Amino acid sequence: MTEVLKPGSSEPPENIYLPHLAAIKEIREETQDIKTFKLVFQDEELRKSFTYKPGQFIEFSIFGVGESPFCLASSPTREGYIECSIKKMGKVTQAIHDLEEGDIVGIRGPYGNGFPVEEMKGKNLIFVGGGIGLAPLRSLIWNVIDRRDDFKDVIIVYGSRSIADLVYKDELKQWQNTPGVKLTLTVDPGGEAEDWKGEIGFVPTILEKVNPSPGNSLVITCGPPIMIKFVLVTLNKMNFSSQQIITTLERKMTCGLGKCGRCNIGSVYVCKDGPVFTYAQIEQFQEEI
Amino acid sequence: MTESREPNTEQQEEWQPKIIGFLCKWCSYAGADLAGGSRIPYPANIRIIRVPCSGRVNPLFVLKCLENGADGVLVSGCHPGDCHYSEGNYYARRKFAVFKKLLEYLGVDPRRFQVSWVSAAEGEKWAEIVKTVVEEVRAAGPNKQLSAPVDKCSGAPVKRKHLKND
Amino acid sequence: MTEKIVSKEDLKKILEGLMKTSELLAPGKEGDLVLFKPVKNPEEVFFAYPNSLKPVKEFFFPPREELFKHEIREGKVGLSSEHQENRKRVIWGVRPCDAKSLLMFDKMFDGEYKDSYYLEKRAKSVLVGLACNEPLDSCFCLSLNAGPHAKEGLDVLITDLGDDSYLVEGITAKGEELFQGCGKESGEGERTRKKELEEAAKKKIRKTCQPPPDLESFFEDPYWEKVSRKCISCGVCTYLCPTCFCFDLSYEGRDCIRFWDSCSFSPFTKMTSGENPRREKKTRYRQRVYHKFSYFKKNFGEIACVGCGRCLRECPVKVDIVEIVNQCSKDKTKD
Amino acid sequence: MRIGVFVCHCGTNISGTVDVAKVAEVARGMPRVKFATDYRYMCSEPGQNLIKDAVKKHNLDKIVVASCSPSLHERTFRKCVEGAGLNPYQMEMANIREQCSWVHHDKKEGTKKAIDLVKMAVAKVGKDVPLKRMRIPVEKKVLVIGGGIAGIQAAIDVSMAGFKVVLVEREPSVGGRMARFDKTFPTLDCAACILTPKMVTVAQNDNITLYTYSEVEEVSGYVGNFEVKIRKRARSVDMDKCTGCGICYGKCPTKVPSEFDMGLGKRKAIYVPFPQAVPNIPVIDRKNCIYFLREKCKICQKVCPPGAIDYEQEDEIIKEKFGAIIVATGFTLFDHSVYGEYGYGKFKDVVTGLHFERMANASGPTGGKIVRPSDGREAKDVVFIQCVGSRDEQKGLPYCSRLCCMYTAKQALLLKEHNSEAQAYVFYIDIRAAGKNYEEFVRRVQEEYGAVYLRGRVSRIFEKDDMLIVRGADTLSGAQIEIKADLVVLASGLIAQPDARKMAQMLGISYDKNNLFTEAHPKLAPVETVTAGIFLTGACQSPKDIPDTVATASAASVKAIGLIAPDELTLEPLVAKVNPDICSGCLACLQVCPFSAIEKEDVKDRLTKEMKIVAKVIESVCHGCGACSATCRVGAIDIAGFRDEEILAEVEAIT
Amino acid sequence: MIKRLQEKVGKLLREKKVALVIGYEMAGDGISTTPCFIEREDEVERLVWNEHCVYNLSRYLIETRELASSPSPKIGVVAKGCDVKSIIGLIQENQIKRDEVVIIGMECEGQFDVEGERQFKVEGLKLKDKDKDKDKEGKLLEKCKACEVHIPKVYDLLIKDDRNSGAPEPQSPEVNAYAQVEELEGKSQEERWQYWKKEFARCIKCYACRQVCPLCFCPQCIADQTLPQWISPSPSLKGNTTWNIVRAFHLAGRCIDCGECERACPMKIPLRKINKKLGKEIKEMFDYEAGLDSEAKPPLADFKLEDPEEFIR
Repeated sequence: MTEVLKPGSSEPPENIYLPHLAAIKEIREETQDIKTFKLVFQDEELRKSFTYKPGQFIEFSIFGVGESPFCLASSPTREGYIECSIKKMGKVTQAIHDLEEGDIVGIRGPYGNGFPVEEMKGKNLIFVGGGIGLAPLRSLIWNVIDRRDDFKDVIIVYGSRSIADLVYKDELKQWQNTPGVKLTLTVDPGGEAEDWKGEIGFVPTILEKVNPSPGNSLVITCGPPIMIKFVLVTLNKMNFSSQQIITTLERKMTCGLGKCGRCNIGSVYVCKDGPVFTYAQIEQFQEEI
Repeated sequence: MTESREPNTEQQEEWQPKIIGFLCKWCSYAGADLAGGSRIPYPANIRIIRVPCSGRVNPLFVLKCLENGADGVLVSGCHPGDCHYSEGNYYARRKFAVFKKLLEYLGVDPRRFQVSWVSAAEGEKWAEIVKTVVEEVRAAGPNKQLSAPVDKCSGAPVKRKHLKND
Repeated sequence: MTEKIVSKEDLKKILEGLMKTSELLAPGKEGDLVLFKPVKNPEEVFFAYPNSLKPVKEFFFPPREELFKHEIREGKVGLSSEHQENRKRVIWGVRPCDAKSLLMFDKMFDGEYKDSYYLEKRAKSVLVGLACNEPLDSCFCLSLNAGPHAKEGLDVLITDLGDDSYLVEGITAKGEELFQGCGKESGEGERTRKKELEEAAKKKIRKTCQPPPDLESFFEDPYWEKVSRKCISCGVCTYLCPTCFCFDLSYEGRDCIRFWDSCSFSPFTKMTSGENPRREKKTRYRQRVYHKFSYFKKNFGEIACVGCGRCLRECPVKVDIVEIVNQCSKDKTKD
Repeated sequence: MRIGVFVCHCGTNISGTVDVAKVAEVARGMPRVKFATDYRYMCSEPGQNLIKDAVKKHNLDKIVVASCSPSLHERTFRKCVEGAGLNPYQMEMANIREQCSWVHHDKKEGTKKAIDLVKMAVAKVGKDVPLKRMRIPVEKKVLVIGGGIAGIQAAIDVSMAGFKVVLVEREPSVGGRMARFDKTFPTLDCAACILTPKMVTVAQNDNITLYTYSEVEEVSGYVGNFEVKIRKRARSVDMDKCTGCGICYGKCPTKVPSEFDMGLGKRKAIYVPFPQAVPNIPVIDRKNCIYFLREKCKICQKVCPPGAIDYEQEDEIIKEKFGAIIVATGFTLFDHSVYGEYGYGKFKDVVTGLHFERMANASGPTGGKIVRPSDGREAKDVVFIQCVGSRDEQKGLPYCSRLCCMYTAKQALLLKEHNSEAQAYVFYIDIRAAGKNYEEFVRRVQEEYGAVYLRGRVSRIFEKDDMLIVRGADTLSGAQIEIKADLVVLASGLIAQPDARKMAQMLGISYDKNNLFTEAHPKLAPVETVTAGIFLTGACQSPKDIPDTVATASAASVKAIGLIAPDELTLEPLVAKVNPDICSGCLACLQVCPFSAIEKEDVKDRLTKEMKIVAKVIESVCHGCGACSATCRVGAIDIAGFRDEEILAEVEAIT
Repeated sequence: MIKRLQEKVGKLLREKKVALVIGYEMAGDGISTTPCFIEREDEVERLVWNEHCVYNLSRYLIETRELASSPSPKIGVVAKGCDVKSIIGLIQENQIKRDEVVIIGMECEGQFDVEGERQFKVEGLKLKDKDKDKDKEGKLLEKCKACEVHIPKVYDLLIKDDRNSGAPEPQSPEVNAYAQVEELEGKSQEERWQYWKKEFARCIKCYACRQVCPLCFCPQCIADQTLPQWISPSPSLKGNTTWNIVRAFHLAGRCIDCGECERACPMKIPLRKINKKLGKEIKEMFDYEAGLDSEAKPPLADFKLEDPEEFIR
């Protein structure tokens, strides 16, 4: 017969739903509808102890409005703050966009598995991003650049609808100037301007043009589902195996704890077991992604 | 973000009915302006929300007011035939006729939801209506019906513990 | 483990005593409905019910629960959370199927992330079971490792022996404590009587749930489209299910609350972008079936169903999940 | 989001009752408010500059002005914030004067309320989204439907302003009812004398295109951009070739009753309705023409010198775009055959006022003689009966036709002028002579022309010895009266054209229960309709005499000119917007829209990719009243500037 | 009757007049029925008709809309007189087209309350002889007692009751359809509030009332919207009351009184009593009844100059 579980009797256990308070230190406007928020925890202890992996996410809480999950766009190698890039879409994101520097928000996390950074060591890394999908990649890219010696060649293919829709414009330049990093930018046809020096065309097409080699490489891709779909086709053509392709999945992740029951794909909970999966894992899923 | 109320020093004061008015901008709002321009005093319990037409007022607005704790709601528009949009108030009249019957049937005090026609020339009438509505809502007392606090699952007493505070 | 015989009078006295020392919840009638509610008068405790309309999960995982409050003043934020008083809570008259379901809840709410709200309530509660002598046509607990007299998850089990006497079987110390100092030793006759009742009850359960072993391979079958057709996507089955635990979080004014949600609802998985991986009804229905009979089993080692039959009884359009699960294996062999 | 709050003292108008400094101070603590101040006169130039400076200095993006009623200064402050580089629709006013300081005397109470009002405005402005005024191109052309005096006047007025006009008339000639009249009250000018020059102007003005014998068949589009289909019916006469010599109808063997002469005279199968017709080009009445009936005759073709007769001609459909439409479709007469007491329309010598006009007209069928249609004998004793159909809710019309009193008086006068032996008797209920010189005219008719006015109703008319016996009561003397009359003239009421309802539905304008077209506002918009860009003139809206008709024609013209004069229409952006993702397609909104600004649209659902019906707002037609929004159960339709979210934010701010 | 129903449906399918027929089949308990979807002629034997065919199947018409536009265009639906009213409502509000539906009208003498079994043992309620059994009146659903549409007003095929062949249409008994409403109207305002408060407190927000309602077809219910949040999603007395008011109001002038909401409610909230009240008021005030005319303007999207306004100051 089973005994009833006993929680710690004197102190109530940690409240997993209670967010940590964080102040907005800086807001950068990336595009018309994307802003990057730099957040610093109110609690000094936490500021030091908060660690995370690229690819993990947090639950961002606007008190009285709601809570939404966002991937961490900053690199754990840069300590003392975290960053999220947020696109204005619905109720919560709209409220986030209305925030000002100095405002206090709630943060729960980090949640999810994150990218397998250790496994990436000693490998060529190919980043393929579209639109706001660059945010989780950015976390990893800085991580890689900050520990440049641990990794081999880095290729980044990033595209958006138009020049105005490219995020992290200043950082793109920095990456470009980093040795061993090859950055290719592209915009959809019609999204260019006269002085545009990058490519024109959809990301999968440009990826094919860049033509990275599959040998000792990993591809990390993130972007709109339609882009991912065609990127996979292209990679397949270039003989990348599905184990070599890593992506992040999007689901409605309300609790982030694997409890609320909605982000599962089969028996896998995207918030807990993901959001990072290799394409080989995804192929095993029965539900369509 | 939900801002907390100002320190509740007023709590000791006598309860004052809180009334929200939805006024069409062509007739009733202008009527209220006229009352102002004519310096006709009326009780300060009403807060006016300006809408294009009484036909704009979704009955759910009324419900939201009452749910949020307003003690009374007044919707006011142009007299029949005077609507700036020619028909808006007729639709409003039907909606509110039904909605009022519904609230009454559910046992909501009918004094809490009132409708009036006030033209741009009826400053006096506006002031009179506010007076009457305020008095009626005062008589009805604080709205404890639709705004009743949520019920707890079990009646166990609670103690509050502050966890985080800056 | 002790066994006792107590009389109806004894029970009443025990209830009276519990009312004073604990928060006592027991089934009572509300119109035609049988619902658990706080006991104000032992007379109101209702014994002759097949099962309550709602399972007891609501006392551990309330339909609506305030998690914390926030307060903003001059740009500063304060958070506070309420904790219920650690007063003992006795839930009286829990059917064995419902008790078993709580063990599944334990798995969900414990683990890597411990849900203090649930666990606290769980720790302070004592479950007094009432054995099922008259199971319903729609009950099918036997096929799911449970039974009308099963003790799993309970602290104590009472069996109505039919002659105004009850057999009380202590299961945990917490349970036995409640009946300390009352009743008398049970005799062989009474134990036999109880066995007979149990066997008789088991015989009455004719419905069985036999999920096919190859449920996984059924996932893409057009079967799901067909069987989900009449489902109206309401939340009745999930809300009344003792093993369904899906929830949503939201702010209501200054409160952050958690409340029941249902995988039957289309907005359940709808993202802000409008994308919805389970927009089609068939995918939602399939999720419910697979979660219970496949995913939960995969993750926690057992089927997330206790056979209480509420979903069959209360479904507004009589969708029969048992039939659907059983049939899907037959269909497979047929094709 | 950075909100600025500006609290106005309005001299002491506000600050007398409201502690404005306190209001500003509390405002500073409201969510997202980054700046708040108070000033003596916010609407003054220094006040406005204060706002502009603060916007710059504090990087504000949304503004709340707490001052007077928005009815007074909303425009001022919108302009001010626009000048500061902000979107003018992200400014909200808190009315702390009319709604607060002027009506409450207690300063504490006033201040508290003012704070609440500011709180509401701050909450609303927080939800405001930037809006853009809409600009739509305008077709610089006006369609006038109906070529009576109303349409003629309107066409002339618009053309005089230099704009193109198309005038559509369904009869073969313009002129309408007025062309049938003899003289006009109260001045007794000859109708033809004052109308004919206008008709000629219409025909000769380069800016006016005249389509007679034509009808408007379809109207689509919206203000500034109406698309109209006009059916130009086959005249069977080539208008370019015809010289108007008139030989054709001189030789035509077929005679039928003349509509223009109310059947009192005859016309040919090929005809011009009256000598002064414009255009003076005949038309073949195919229903009566021997050629069209039996494929014989062809006399007109044979005699026509320029060879203009074209039997093969077909109806022509003309499609044109217009910026505005003036509706001048006029009226028709009430059919008195419902009245048994007047002989159900069976007595030949009981005629309407319009028959009388034709007889009195020197160029009319009787050559100006007032005769009895039954035997052609000159009428001596004539009874006029007023209010035939008018003001009779049972059998007739609820309203007063307004001009019958006057034309009856005029006809009584004309009778005497045509035949000094004659005697006019007028049965009336009230005399309504409320125009300039009208009352004097009626009196003159009685006093100088000896018309006998009898107050009362006629109870029966019957024939006796080839005379009509009119039996009635004089309610003033109480006496029963019987008059032996040669002729009875009924002052029939004016009613809507038989196809008025169809016309209104085609145009998307509203009409009342009498099928008269409804003006947008009875006082403030008497010639506008609820449909933007469509205007009314003349009796299609309500019975009008000639002066009133001409006045409304000019009024409608000015409205139309004002609309099409600019190259683009600038429309307030405060209009409805549909979210097609959640619209259920029930189209209740379409049914409540007073302006027909909502149409049904078939779209592919963004997510399910299935076809579905949704509502669509024609923004340039929408007035932003919000009836649709309040009717929509899904909340799929919202009004910019008064969105649900904005209104609820105001509610939440104070509850 | 069942035989003829099956034959007619079989014929419709055989002749490809319909792609699908929505009807009733026996449920697993052997007493109640459950909705079924027949696509092949050989499945028609599943179709049944008895006194437990309470479901309003027109609810499924919207979901099958997609099918209706495919080549074999029509959907057949077995419909009682009351169900036909909601079909009319759906046509009126552009949800379906009349020519896409084949209405298989059933003559219906009223439906029984099978739900009486709930909570307690299934016993006693067996399908009794079709003959008039004594306690029929007692088991008749409340809504059926004042039924005026034993024979549907609109149909493509009509299946008449065998027993009544040739007999005149059954007369509605003299029942006051509004008796329950009037009883509540007679109570004091406070009593009414206490009554509803208790009822609404039980609501668990399962939305069965909405999901089962044939006229709740909004693609995204207002209760599921967050911008703005009209109705709090969690079950609390406040949110429950709001939800129930909104639900009732959104059905004002549209509810055809099939009573499905109340039947589906697991917590047995007397929802029909609210809908009925609004139906009564709308009939009295605007002389309108829902579900009679698919061309009519819905009463809340319409007005008359002389509409009542005594309540307006």
